[in-house]
Amino acid sequence: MTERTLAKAINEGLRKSMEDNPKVLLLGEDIGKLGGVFRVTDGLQKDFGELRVIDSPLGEAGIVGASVGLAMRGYRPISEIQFDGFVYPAFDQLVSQVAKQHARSEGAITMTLVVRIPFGGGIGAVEHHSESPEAYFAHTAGLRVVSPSTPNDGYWMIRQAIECADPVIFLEPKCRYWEKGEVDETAPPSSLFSAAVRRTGTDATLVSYGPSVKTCLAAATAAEGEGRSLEVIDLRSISPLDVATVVASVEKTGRLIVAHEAPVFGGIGAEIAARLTERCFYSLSAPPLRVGGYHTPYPPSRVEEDYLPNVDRLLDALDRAFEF
Amino acid sequence: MTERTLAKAINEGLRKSMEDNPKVLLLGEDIGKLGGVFRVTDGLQKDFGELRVIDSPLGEAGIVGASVGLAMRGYRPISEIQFDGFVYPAFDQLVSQVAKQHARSEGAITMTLVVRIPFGGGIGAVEHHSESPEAYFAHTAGLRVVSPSTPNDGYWMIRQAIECADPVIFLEPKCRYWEKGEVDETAPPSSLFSAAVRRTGTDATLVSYGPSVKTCLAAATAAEGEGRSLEVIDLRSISPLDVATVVASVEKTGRLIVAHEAPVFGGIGAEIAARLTERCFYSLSAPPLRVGGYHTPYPPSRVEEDYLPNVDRLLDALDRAFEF
Amino acid sequence: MVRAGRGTREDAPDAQVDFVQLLSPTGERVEHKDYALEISADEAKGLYRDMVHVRRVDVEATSLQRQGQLALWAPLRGQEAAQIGAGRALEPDDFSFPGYREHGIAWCRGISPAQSARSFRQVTNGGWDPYEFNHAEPSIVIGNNAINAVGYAMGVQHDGAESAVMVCIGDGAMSQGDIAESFVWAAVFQAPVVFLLQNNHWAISEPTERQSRIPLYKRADGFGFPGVRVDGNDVFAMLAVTRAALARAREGSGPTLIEAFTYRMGAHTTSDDPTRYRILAEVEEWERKDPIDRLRTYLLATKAADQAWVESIDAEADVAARELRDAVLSMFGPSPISIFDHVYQEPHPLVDEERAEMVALIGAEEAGSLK
Amino acid sequence: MVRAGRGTREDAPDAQVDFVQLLSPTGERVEHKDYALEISADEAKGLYRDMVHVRRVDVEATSLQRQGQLALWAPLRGQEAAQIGAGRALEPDDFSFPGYREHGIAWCRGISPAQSARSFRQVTNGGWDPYEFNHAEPSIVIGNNAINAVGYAMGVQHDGAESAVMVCIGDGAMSQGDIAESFVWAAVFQAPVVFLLQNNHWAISEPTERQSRIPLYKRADGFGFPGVRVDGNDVFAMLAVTRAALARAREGSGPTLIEAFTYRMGAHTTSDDPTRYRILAEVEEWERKDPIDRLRTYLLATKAADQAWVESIDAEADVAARELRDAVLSMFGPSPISIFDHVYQEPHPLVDEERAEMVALIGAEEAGSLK
Ligand SMILES: Cc1ncc(C[n+]2csc(CCOP(=O)(O)OP(=O)(O)O)c2C)c(N)n1
Ligand SMILES: Cc1ncc(C[n+]2csc(CCOP(=O)(O)OP(=O)(O)O)c2C)c(N)n1
Ligand SMILES: [Mg+2]
Ligand SMILES: [Mg+2]
Repeated sequence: MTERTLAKAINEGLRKSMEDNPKVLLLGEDIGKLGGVFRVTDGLQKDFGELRVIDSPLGEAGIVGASVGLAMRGYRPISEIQFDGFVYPAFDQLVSQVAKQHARSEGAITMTLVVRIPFGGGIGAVEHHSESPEAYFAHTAGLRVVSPSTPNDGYWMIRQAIECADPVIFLEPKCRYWEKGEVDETAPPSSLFSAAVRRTGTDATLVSYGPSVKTCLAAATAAEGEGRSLEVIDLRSISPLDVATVVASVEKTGRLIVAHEAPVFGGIGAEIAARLTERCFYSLSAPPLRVGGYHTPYPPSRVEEDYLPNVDRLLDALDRAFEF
Repeated sequence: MTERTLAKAINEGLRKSMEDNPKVLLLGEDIGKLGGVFRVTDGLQKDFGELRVIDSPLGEAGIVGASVGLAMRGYRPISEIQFDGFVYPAFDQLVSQVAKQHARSEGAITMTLVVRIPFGGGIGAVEHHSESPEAYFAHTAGLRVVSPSTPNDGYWMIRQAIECADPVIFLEPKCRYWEKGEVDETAPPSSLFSAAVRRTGTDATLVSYGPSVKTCLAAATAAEGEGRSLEVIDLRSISPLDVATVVASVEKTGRLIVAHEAPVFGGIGAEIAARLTERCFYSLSAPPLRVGGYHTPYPPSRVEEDYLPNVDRLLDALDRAFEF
Repeated sequence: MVRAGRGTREDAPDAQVDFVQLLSPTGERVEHKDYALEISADEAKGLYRDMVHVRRVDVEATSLQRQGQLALWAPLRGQEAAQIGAGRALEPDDFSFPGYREHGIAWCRGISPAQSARSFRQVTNGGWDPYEFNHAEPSIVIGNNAINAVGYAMGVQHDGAESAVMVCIGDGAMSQGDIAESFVWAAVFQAPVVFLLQNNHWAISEPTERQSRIPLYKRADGFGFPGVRVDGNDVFAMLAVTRAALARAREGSGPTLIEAFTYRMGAHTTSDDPTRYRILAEVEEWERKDPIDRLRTYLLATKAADQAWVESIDAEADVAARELRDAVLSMFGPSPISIFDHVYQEPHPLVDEERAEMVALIGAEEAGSLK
Repeated sequence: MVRAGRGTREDAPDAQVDFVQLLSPTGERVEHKDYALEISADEAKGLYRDMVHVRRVDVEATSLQRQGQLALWAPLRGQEAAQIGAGRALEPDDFSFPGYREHGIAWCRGISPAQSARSFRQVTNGGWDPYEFNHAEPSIVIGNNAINAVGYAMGVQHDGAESAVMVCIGDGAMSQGDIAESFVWAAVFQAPVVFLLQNNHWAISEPTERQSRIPLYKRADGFGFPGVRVDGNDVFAMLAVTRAALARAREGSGPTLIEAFTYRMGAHTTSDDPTRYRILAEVEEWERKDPIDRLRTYLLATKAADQAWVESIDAEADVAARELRDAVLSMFGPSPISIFDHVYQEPHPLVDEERAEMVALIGAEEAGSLK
């Protein structure tokens, strides 16, 4: 057990996968000498060479498109999109090729690749550097979408994503890159696509993933002071969803609040709310409520605190859930 | 009042807007001499010239990106994306420029443009010609998303979309292009962003838009035979949603079924279900149910009937809603 | 605003500058300083046979579509030499990426016309196992597989394999951003890839001038690799130039853009009506440069073949056409339930749940029976 | 696989082929056959003043960022001549589209350094009214505004207006598909647009060789319009070439690509650490070609200016820097509630609902107060 930052944990997970499997290649902008703008690939080019850690031309369609070809040739390309807001030029490659090749080829081709994307806000960045595009990917059948919230998950989930035969969109909560936690290198905490109950409680369930998990835990602590016991679930996988874990919790608590940074309207919170309502209709004491970004472009970061789900907004939703 | 196909009605709406406003320009692939692959722009280049009906180079990022520049210069570009599956190369332009310029410029720039997209399946087409990408757009703040389901709406909604100061994604249900209906040219049926109750009923509410409205009406007729009275709502606007109209209906019926062709998982049906659960929690006799595409790429069209929401699937959902 | 479409006189079909031709429209062998071709009578006859077959099969597929047996067909008529010349230049180890019109190249890769027809019958969105034939499924989204091809070529390079990759693009595709990115990557990494651009003069209803003011093969220069324009109706020239480009790729000298200057004689697809946008005279002009006619003239003139052989090839092609017809008519769609089979390779709870839903709804039997 | 980065010797900074220079690194006037420039002493002094100002302000902004007053800054040091030369070539009616580093061009358009700093302080994602200055907001998504610029230029053309459009791109941007599409459209429609490519040798940590094996200005040829490489550290050459390109655009002769061959002397942004990827010797070599030094040498040598004047300009620039500092320190963010103001131009029920939610949550006063 060693304490590491999330960024470093992912770096070590990448390193381990590269050591284990020579077919693993990294590609992306500035991932070589610079080690990526967040240093997640720091040192990897030095140790694995320019043939396995490839500074790519500046073009995301190219990065993902070349990954598709490399995967077809039997490689396991792990690409980095420098920031969330720069993944959109690759959208056609993701939707039309990455997500569909396996089905199109009646199973002959596997799109064994990972697209790493630092995502989310809260770092005081300029425009296009704080986006949460997960709903776009989750709605796209053929993709898998995961997000670690702790260093231990960062280390293991990247390794599991690389091992997964299907394409994985790997969303790294950039505002948590520098937070530290224990990494247990002996065994993975669980399968890549299962949710984790981060805190048990009885009165309401908070569901989240990536950057907002910590916010939910803080809200649970605050609520405890008000005499409310909250269960906090870290989805870890956004697609597929580990619905069973959430259902079990909601059947117990009767109240559900989903939090994410992406705009609420059409966000993945809607899917969770709708699905849980269907599954837990008679257990619900209140409708599932959602806390997340507003229906606005990500705002100037001086005002991002008021845009993101924060403890106050979560507690407010909790109050509303208890008013039903 | 004249009877027209949906395709022809949209054609005439475009023509009227071009006559009324010299700033209206059309651009897209094959929209000139060919009149578009669905002939929606038939005759317009002949009558308005090559300067106003522009056959564009083959590139959707270019089509939408050039529209952005034309809009900045004060034009009202109406672009055509030839098929739904070809809009993804333009995704970055839509998300990063079209949706955000107005906010970015603190209101100085208006993105007064329309992107027309024939969408949806049911025409026995090959891959990429049957997609329903509306959830991607609806989740994108800054865009408006509408879809006509009748010729009268086709005529009026395209005109209203062109007049709207904000960018409008105009989704044309291609499987309904050749269906006929009355067009009343004297006055628009309602505002562009309001839903329409297409059939009144008391036992359950079916909500849909575009191609599935007709399917819902057929299901309502079938259900009538089984003694169930269904209300059918045509949303017309997917973003913004006319929530009030749906709420009023669900408060009356207590049951809600949402249908769309897009995959259910992460689809706009989730948003409607979640929002209505929140608004009508005590009125609901059953959880809102969703009927739509499966979590698969759009399948080979020989099997599309089983993929799309059809009357059987709607009636099955209805049965399930009555089992609660 | 729309000033395009006037000029580009260099694009006139008889311009011979930088235009590789080894067999003239009237069937005479011509020499070219950069591209020699030694070709035996048997090889030449093989090419003829290929071209006649793919044309005959193409006609059959078109008529199958007219009879409602195919959802669509994208005819290749006029482009047989471009496809057969390029296709026969490929070695078995090479890997190719086609568009939707490349039935001729598929044929060269050993894919049967029936397999080519599967996606047009919409019993699948694929058609064959790409690894069996080293030939990817077509990409219908114009241009987006070119960068996949470059990625594949980077993999070949990484393997240290001595093979090359070819990707087919059209004159319309040349305007797509993805094509440019694939050019950038191919040049920067010196990937072993050949871009086979079939300039058939039309992108549905839009003439090439709507995509470029200058000849398309020149595009490559600006990215730092060679572009060459070939008489795309001359199967010898296509074979020679493609062979050279593939050899160049295999030896590590990087990409080449080959512009096969040819013509789409038919409609864009069976859904298209070319009379709305092009004049008959143009089509007639290209009839005179027919790729099959010119090779037949050559074969007969050089006595490599006689009329009886020519007729035997037509008869063979009729058989292939009948085989296609029979195969198509007995080709069934997937079962409804099979749509869940290959969404993912690994288990996926939502897919399992929805599969079960379908079974519950329509019954296991219907869900499992072919459409 | 990664064979790039070796070659492109033509890219060596002292190659003079096809390289427009009117003022040598040592401050001597040079003639160029295609680009004459008559420039008065006052004009030259004006350019000097501009360059000194934008450099001084750039230093101030960098230090403001270091002090936590700006979220980020993208320094332009080294690129003053490229930006001021091009920026001063613009006429008021022309419209320009910048990237995030074009503070020099913004300055020429009349935008104050404080306005340029607004987005870096993140009180807005914009900065100014584009129509007031005929200068769009920067695009941070690399390359995607080039096609917007072409669309705008098509609008200019449609209006029959005699003005031109300029869009700024970088050496990295040249790899983006959107740039290629903008080249296609500009060429096909002969849009009145100038692509100002500042090749500053780096795209963050990646050298130009990672984007192209050959000089970037050659890219234009393949699309059918002229590309020209200019000494980007020579403000006279930049002025002359940009003027010529804009004039060409205005008279309907279509687009031009100008490659300003220059160097990013500083970090990519204040978040960057260039010591990780480039050697000091390279930076020092470019110091010797400093754009401001060479113009100062010229002005002093030709007696257009004396030392006292030079010092007065420095003093003026210090004032501008102080003004920037004062403005930034007193610059507040938007109110939380204002994020709902310009999502749409027309009323939108969901936005209204969420605005009300926020007010209910944090109270009207907090929601309305500046951050
Ligand atoms: C991204 C995308 N946009 C639009 C289309 C619709 N479309 C199909 S074929 C075609 C024209 C292609 O022209 P070209 O590249 O010259 O190939 P050709 O059909 O002539 O072989 C178009 C616009 C598409 N398939 N993909
Ligand atoms: C689409 C996109 N991808 C990645 C980035 C991240 N990024 C910001 S600047 C930059 C390098 C740009 O290089 P260049 O075009 O040469 O411009 P320069 O910064 O040198 O002025 C990158 C990769 C981005 N802003 N947009
Ligand atoms: Mg073509
Ligand atoms: Mg640069």
